[in-house]
Amino acid sequence: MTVQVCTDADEAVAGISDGSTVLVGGFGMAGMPVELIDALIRQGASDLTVVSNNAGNGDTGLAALLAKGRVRRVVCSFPRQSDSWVFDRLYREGRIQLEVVPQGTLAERMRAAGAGIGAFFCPTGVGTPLAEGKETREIDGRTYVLEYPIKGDVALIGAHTADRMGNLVYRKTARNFGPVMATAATTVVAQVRDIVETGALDPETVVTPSIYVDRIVRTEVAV
Amino acid sequence: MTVQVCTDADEAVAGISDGSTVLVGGFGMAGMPVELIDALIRQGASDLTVVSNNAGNGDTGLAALLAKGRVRRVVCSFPRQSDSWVFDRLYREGRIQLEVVPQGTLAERMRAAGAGIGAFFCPTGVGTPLAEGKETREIDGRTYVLEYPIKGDVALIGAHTADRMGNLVYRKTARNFGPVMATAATTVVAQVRDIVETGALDPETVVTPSIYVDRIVRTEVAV
Amino acid sequence: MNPTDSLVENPGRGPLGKDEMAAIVARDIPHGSYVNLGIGQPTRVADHLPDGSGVVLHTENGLLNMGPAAKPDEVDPDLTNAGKIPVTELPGAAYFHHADSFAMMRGGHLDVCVLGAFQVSATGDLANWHTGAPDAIPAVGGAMDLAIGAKKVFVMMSLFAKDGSPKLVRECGYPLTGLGCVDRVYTDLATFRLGPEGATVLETFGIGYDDLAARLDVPLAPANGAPR
Amino acid sequence: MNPTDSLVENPGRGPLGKDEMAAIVARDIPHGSYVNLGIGQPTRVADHLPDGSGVVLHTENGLLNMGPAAKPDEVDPDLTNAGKIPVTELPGAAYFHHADSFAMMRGGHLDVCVLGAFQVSATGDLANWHTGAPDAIPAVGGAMDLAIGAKKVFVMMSLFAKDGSPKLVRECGYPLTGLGCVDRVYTDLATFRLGPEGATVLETFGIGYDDLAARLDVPLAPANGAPR
Repeated sequence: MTVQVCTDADEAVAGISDGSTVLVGGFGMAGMPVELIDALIRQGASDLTVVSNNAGNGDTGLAALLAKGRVRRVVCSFPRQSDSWVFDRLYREGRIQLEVVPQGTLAERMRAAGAGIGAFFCPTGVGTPLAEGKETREIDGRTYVLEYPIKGDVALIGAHTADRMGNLVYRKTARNFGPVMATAATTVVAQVRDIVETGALDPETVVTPSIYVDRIVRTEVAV
Repeated sequence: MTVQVCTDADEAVAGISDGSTVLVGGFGMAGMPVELIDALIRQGASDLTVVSNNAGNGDTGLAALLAKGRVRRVVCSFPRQSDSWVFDRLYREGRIQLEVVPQGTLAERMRAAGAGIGAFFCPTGVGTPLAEGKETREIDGRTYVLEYPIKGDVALIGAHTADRMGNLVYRKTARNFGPVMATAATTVVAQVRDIVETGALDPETVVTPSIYVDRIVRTEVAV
Repeated sequence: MNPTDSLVENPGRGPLGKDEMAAIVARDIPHGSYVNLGIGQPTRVADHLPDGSGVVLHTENGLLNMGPAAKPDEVDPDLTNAGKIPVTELPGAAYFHHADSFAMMRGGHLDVCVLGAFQVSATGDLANWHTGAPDAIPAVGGAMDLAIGAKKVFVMMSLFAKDGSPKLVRECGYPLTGLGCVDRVYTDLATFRLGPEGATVLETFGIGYDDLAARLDVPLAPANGAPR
Repeated sequence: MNPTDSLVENPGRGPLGKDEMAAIVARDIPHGSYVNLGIGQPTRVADHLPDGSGVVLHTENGLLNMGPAAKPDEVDPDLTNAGKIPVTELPGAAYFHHADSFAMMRGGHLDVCVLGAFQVSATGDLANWHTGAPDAIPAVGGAMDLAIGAKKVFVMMSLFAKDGSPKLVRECGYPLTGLGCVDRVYTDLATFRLGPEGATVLETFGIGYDDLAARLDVPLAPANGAPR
C-alpha cells in the first residue's frame, strides 16, 4: 500500500503497541535509526521485544529505550560491548531476557520471515551451546540445526535516500540489516537523509523496493 | 580467486566435464548466455544436467545443446513453450529426463546452495503433484514441504558489464536468475557486453560481487 | 468492490465479455495495491486500472512498477514481463533477481495476484497448471508460487468449460496448483467469494442467482451484506 | 607457505612477536584469496599482505574489497569494519546487506578466515566466543558463522594461556564456537595443521619439536613433507 511520508519521527512511530516485536537496524551506529528510537521512547510502547545486532551503546538510542524499562526481551548477536552498561546492568539484575543468535543466523532468520520460508537447516552453531535443544539433522554428510523465522511487528531502519514511493537506497556499510528487516516486519518505518521525487532513483540501484516500506521520514543527520 | 578474463567464449567454457550439472541463466532470451551455450556445444561435454527456467526455444542455444544429445536431464520450471519442439520431441521419445520445479522454488533452492542452507521448508506446491513423496511439516499452522539445494558444477550466465575483478551488473529484467546462479556453482562463467576497469563500477550498485565469478568474457551482442 | 457486499443480480443483460471481466477485477483492486497479473487474460486488468489508481504491478521475472507493453519503438530485449512480452518501466520502478522476486511473492508482500484457472473448488483450491492429460508435458512456471504468495488471490475464468461443465467445482479434477488459496473468482456469469464454507455469490451477469445455483454443484450462498 | 611442507625448526630464535605471527599468516594466504580477518589480532594480517597479493578482504557487515583503517580525515560513520572501526574501500569494492554477506560466508565462498581463539582442539574444534564464566554475558557476534563458513579457517593465538596452560588441547573446556572447523593454528611458538588425526607441526619458533611436544598433551606429529 502507498507509503506514508511522515513530517516527523513521532508520526512515523505512531501506533506501535505494547508487546510488539521491534526490529531495529544498524550495526554500531552505521544505519542505526536513532531518531526513530528516540521517538519510540516518547511514544511510550513497552513490554517490547527488540531484535537488533547489539543491545545498545552508551546512554542514548537503544540503550535509552532499555534504560526506560520498555524492553522485556532482546534478541541479538552481540549484547556485550565496552559501552553496553545499560544492558549489562539490566541483564545482571534479571530485568531483561536475552536470546543470543549468531549474527548470520539472525539475518537469515529474518530473511526467512520475509521470504515465506517456514524454517531452514543451518550449519552455524552445530555442536555449540547455542544449538542446545534444537532439532538437528545430517544432510549430505553435514550436520545442520533447524532455525525458525524471526518476524517483526515493526521494523525501524535507517537508509540514505528514499523516493516518494518508498524505494530505498543505503550508503556503504550502513546498509547492513536494513534491507533484511524491511522484508520481515508488518510495518516498516525508515528514517532517511533525503526524500527525492519518484523517478529520481535509478531502478537498477534500488536496494529496498517500495513494496516493503510503509512509512518514511526525513531526519537531520550529519554526513 | 582472481577472475580469469577470457579472450573468447571457447576459453570461458574450457574444461567442463561430462556429467556436470550446468546452471544456465536467462528467462526467455533476457539474460540468456547464448554465446556460452554455443561454445559449450563446441566444447563437447555430454551427459549434462541442465538447470534453467526453460528447456530451450527454437533451434538455437539451449535447444541446440539438447538436439545434440548432450543433456541427460533438465531441471526447470517451464519446459513447454510454443517453440520448445526440440525438448518436446526428446521428452516424448523418452530420451531426456525432466524435473519440474516451481519457479520460485527453483530460485530458492539455488539460493540455498549458495548460502550454505542444508534444506528449507517451503509453502509452495503443498498438496500438489510436485510435492508428492516429499517431506512435509506443519509449522505455526501452515504446511510446508522440505526442499533441498540445487548446486551446479558450472553456471553460465549473462550480465551487462563486468569490471576486471569480476564484479557484475545486470540490465533490467535480464538480471533474473544470473545473480542466484552465480552463488550456486563451483565455477561461474559470465558473458558480458562490456568489461571496464576495476573501480569503474559504483560499489553500491554491484549486484554480483567478484567473489562469485571465475571467468568473464566479452561477447558481441546487440543492445 | 461491490459497495454493499450484498448480492447484486444483473439478469437483464448478457454475460460479461472478457474486457468487462477485466474491468470488474480492476474495480476491486484497492488503491495503491501491489499486484501481480498472471500471464494471459489477467494481463488485461492493467488496461482497466483508472489513472491515479496507485496500483503498482509486479512481474515475477524481477520488476516492480512495470509499465504497459512496449510500443514497437520501445522494445528492449532486456525488459519483458513473465510472459516474455516486451514491456516498459514506470518512474519508481525497481529491479531485483529471481530469488528476491519470489521471496517477495512467497513472503506475502503482494496485495493481490490475478490468475487464470482450469478449475477452482468452492473452498479455494486452484488448478491452473496442468490438464492432467497423460501425454502433456508438465510445466508449472511461477503458477504455484503465485497461488500461495499474495495476500489475496483473484481468479478470472469463464464459469463453464467449452463442454458445458462448470469450472467452479466441489473438488478439482485437474492436478492442483494450490490448496485453499483462491479468495475471489471472477467469471462471465458471476463473481464469487470463496472460503472454507464454500462460495458466496457477489454479483451475477446475464443470469439470476437461482438459475446460477441450479447450474452449479457446490456449496453456494448469496452475499447478504454481512461483513467480509 | 612452508615450501617443502616438512617440519622446519627454529629453536635458535625467540618466539614470534604478534607482528611476526601476522606476517606468517599473511605469507600463507594464497594470491588472490578472498579473506575475512576476525576482530582483534587477525586484523594485523592486513598490514603484512604484500603489494600485489591480490587478496580481497571481506567484512561481514557488508563489504568486499575493504581497504585500510581510515585516516582521521577519511573517517565516514557509514563505513566501518566488523569491529566498528572506520575503514576505507578499495577500487572494485562491493556493498551488500547482512543476509547476503553471511550467505557468502556460510556458503563457503571465502577462501580463508583468520580468527583468534581461547582454545583449539587438535581435531579443529574452536572455542573463541565465551569463557564459560558463570557471570559472563554471552555474546557471539559473527564468530560461529565465520568458524564454519570459510574454505580454510586459520587461528592466531598464543600457544599458552597466561596461567601456562596450553590453548591447543585434546578437547576444549570452553563453550564451543564450531566443531572440527580449524585448519591451521598460528602461535608464537609453532604453527600447526589440524585434522581428524590430530595436529601436525609445520614450524617452530624459539623451541624445538621435542620440547614443544613435551609441553602439549595432544596427538602430535611433525610435518614430513607428505602431500597435504
